[in-house]
Amino acid sequence: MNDFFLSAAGIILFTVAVGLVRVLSGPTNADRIMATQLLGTGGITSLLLVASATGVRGVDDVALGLALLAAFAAIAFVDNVAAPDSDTSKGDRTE
Amino acid sequence: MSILQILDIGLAGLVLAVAAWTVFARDAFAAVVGFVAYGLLLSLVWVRLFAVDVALTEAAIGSGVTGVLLIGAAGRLRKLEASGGDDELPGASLRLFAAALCIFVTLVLAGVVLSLPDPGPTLAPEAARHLAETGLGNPITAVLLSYRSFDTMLEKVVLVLAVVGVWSLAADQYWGGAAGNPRGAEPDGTRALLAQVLPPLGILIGIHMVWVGADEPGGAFQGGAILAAMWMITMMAGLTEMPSIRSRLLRLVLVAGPAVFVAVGVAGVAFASGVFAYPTGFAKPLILFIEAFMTLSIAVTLPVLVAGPPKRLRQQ
Amino acid sequence: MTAATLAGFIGSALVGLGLYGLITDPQPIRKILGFNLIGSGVFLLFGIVARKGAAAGFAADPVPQAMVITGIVVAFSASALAIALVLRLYEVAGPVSLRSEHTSNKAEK
Amino acid sequence: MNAAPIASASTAGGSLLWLAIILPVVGILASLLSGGRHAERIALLLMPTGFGIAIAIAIFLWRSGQPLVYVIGGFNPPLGIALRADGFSAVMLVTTALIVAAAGFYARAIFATPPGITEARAPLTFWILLQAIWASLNLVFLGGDLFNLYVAIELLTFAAVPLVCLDSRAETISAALRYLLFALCGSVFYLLGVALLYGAYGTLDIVLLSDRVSSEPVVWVAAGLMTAGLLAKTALFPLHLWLPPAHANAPAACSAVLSALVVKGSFFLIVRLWFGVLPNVPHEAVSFILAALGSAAILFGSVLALQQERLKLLIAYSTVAQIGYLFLMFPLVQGPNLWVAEAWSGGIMQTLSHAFAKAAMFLAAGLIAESLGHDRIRDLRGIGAVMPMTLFAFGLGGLSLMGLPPSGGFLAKWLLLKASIEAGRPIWGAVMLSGGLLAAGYLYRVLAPALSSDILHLKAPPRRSREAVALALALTAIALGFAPKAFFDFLQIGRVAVAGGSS
Repeated sequence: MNDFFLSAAGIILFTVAVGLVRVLSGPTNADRIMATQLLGTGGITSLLLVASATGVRGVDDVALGLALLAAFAAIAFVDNVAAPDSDTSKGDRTE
Repeated sequence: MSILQILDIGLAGLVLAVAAWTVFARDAFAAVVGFVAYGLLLSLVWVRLFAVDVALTEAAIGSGVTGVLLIGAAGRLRKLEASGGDDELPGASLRLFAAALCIFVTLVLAGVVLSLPDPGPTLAPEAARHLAETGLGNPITAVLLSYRSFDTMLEKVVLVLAVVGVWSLAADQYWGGAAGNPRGAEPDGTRALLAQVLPPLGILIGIHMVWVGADEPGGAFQGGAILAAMWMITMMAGLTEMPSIRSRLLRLVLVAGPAVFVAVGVAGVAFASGVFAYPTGFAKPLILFIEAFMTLSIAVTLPVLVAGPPKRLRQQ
Repeated sequence: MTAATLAGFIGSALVGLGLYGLITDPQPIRKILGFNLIGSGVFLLFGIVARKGAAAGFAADPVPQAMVITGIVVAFSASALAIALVLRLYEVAGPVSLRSEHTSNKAEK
Repeated sequence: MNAAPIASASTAGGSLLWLAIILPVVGILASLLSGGRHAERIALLLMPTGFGIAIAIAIFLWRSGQPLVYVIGGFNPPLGIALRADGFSAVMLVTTALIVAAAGFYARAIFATPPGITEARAPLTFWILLQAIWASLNLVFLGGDLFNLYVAIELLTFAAVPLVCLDSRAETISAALRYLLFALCGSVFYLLGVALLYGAYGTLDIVLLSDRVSSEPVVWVAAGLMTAGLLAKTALFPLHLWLPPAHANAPAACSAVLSALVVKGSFFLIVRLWFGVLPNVPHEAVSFILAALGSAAILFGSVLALQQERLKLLIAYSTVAQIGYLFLMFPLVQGPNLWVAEAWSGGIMQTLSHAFAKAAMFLAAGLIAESLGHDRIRDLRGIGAVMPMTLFAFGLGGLSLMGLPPSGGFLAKWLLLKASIEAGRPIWGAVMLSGGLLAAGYLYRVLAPALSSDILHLKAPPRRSREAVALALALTAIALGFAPKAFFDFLQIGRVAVAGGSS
């Protein structure tokens, strides 16, 4: 059973890696941020699989945390790229 | 070679590849995105080292909050530097010299690390021996909040100093104002929706992490960081705003963690065997008490640090 | 090869990679990234030290793990302060003076 | 006097050690919470108390002749953390309390919250971070655990860097950024060494480690990384690039603290590392390298100081040079030789006298810059006639830097010179003498025009009380030259005998 979990984790990680190569290279930043989302979901899956195969306790919380934080990073990204006029700092450039 | 080993080697290759990407990527923003991915992968490595508490911290702070800090900075820098063209690399000879130096450092380190005794010297038995005194089940929480609580308290002071340092970079006219961008009603519904759905869930998970941290992996840092992330999401969606840096409540929350820590620590002189000692039988409740305030302080300090110095006057 | 040995290699390589970025990259934000890479490499070395110290029923020595948690928080604070400085420098001087900062960096190194 | 240090039992007066750290920490938290003018009041109120604690530590140490120890939380090292004070720690604690208080008193005129405003940026930052520098230095001097000391040097970085750019000019922000990057890089390499030492020996307690370490590759790599990291923070040549712009452009009160104390914090840790953690590891080659770098720093820093146009930059480059002297003690404090105690005392004496002299000179330079609106050296003609007290303070500080008697600087260099001759290594003595000549040269460049009879008009005369602060510091640097023998015995308390060939 463990070998099955580990193989599954390995395959997922591999697909994530292949995806990563494709998306990290762009062309746009939206592509790149998708890479981290892909990694977020893939990472969580392989994390849970590896943890249950190697008998590490308390990993469910890491998975939960990762899931939340991947969404968080995506929102932060959208916040920065999608709102180009949100920069209020220009005002104090002159002082 | 077992499947696990293949998996480990694959993971190692992936971590190094993404790390190399953050160093060599042409575009700063792309490098930052790579860094976020790198942080996620690193937490997998930590799980493989059976360090789940660290994996949680790395995911939450090392990758999550630091990633958002860097994404924000890279985004703003890109907007500010319209012209660009200033990212020319130094000369080839310097790069060659740097590369040689770095390879040398890596090889020496790897050699030394491999020569370290295995099984190595450890304080695990010592930590286990005193665990009963603390009433805790998680030895890492015991190290952080009992055996070496002095370090942890001082590290909270580092956070406070970082806030003072970041605020000190405000323009004088905005002192007393607030950081962050004022937003009206959000036209973009996705963010608002996420900001309504995620935080209740996140707050639950954050508090859960602090609570179980006494016995299972988790604790004030990890839980606090999740709470911080949730607050930042609601700010990004325009549902909440950064308070004024002169807000008494904000400052109270910022110093509450270290202040309660110091107070309980000094009270140890009167009620226990010395400073930062806990009275027999009261260790666990006192530790949870300190952790509650620490979580609160962390949940507020991290967003304050990410938000940066005040940039506008709030009520005028 | 155990996971700990492998992590030792990764950690050492990360220190080297980060140092390279820190030395050669002219952009301050990339230098901050480099610093973070070195930091996480160092933390990984703590991690393998912890793993080699597995004893008393713990899969890893808790003391170095606690130190890494402290270190991660300190590294974050450092990044926050550094980023605030970089952004402030841009606001006050614009990218022009940062470029001269680069050239002066280059001249000195 | 080479008493074996006690590993792990709190001694009488041990409680003073944690008090010396917690007191300014409470000040930091209370200052941020209450804000505005309260920050200044809290800082100034705590300073006499902190000075009293430092003196009390020195008295306890003097009475017992043994290091003071306090075990925090009752958990003995290696699991827990111990604080320890030896002779070197105690004099550094007192020096820090005095200079921080002097800088605070001097800065009241600049960093007062303006009337009509409840809180202003620069004053609040200054008063909080001044206390933070004080807290972290006390921790540096007392910490007995290498990881605890890592937290200490990080605290010191966070306290020091924002003080450089309080005036928000592009120049100072860029200097602060460079300072921060150097300092962070330094700490991370220090931490790397800490990881290796823990991996090899399972403890980070200085006394326990000193028993366990032996001369093996992991120790050399760890010590090399830690030393390199700390050297970057101490700004020893060739890692000094960040120092002149940071120290010269900061407000004078901050420059004084940064130059007099903050760079000494990491120097203190280098001494702790080699003479506290690794006394049983022979390190003659390392000592030679450190002293050679120190010599290069003396010559290079002095020559650059000679070329500066601005007074504060000149003083900053003089710091680069004076840091070099500190490292000349390393090859002389080796083995069970007779001159070791002299070299040790000389090194500490140089640390102290430079601290007082340099603080006095930066404060004096600050007054000159405020009164004239600039600090261009060639336009200082006649300043001696209009600001005699300030110039006198500057000159007395310079006297100590040159190593002329009677001054602490003279005594320091005399002791080191004597040790270098007795050790049969006059080369280090020769470097010291030429450094003294160069110092005389760059100070002459300032003093000669300053004492000319030209008429100079001040924008505003300096406040007497602030001139008095600078003068008091300069006089302390001179007074150190009259230190009695008992003082040198005190410096030896807790010094660990260093192994190694007698050569």
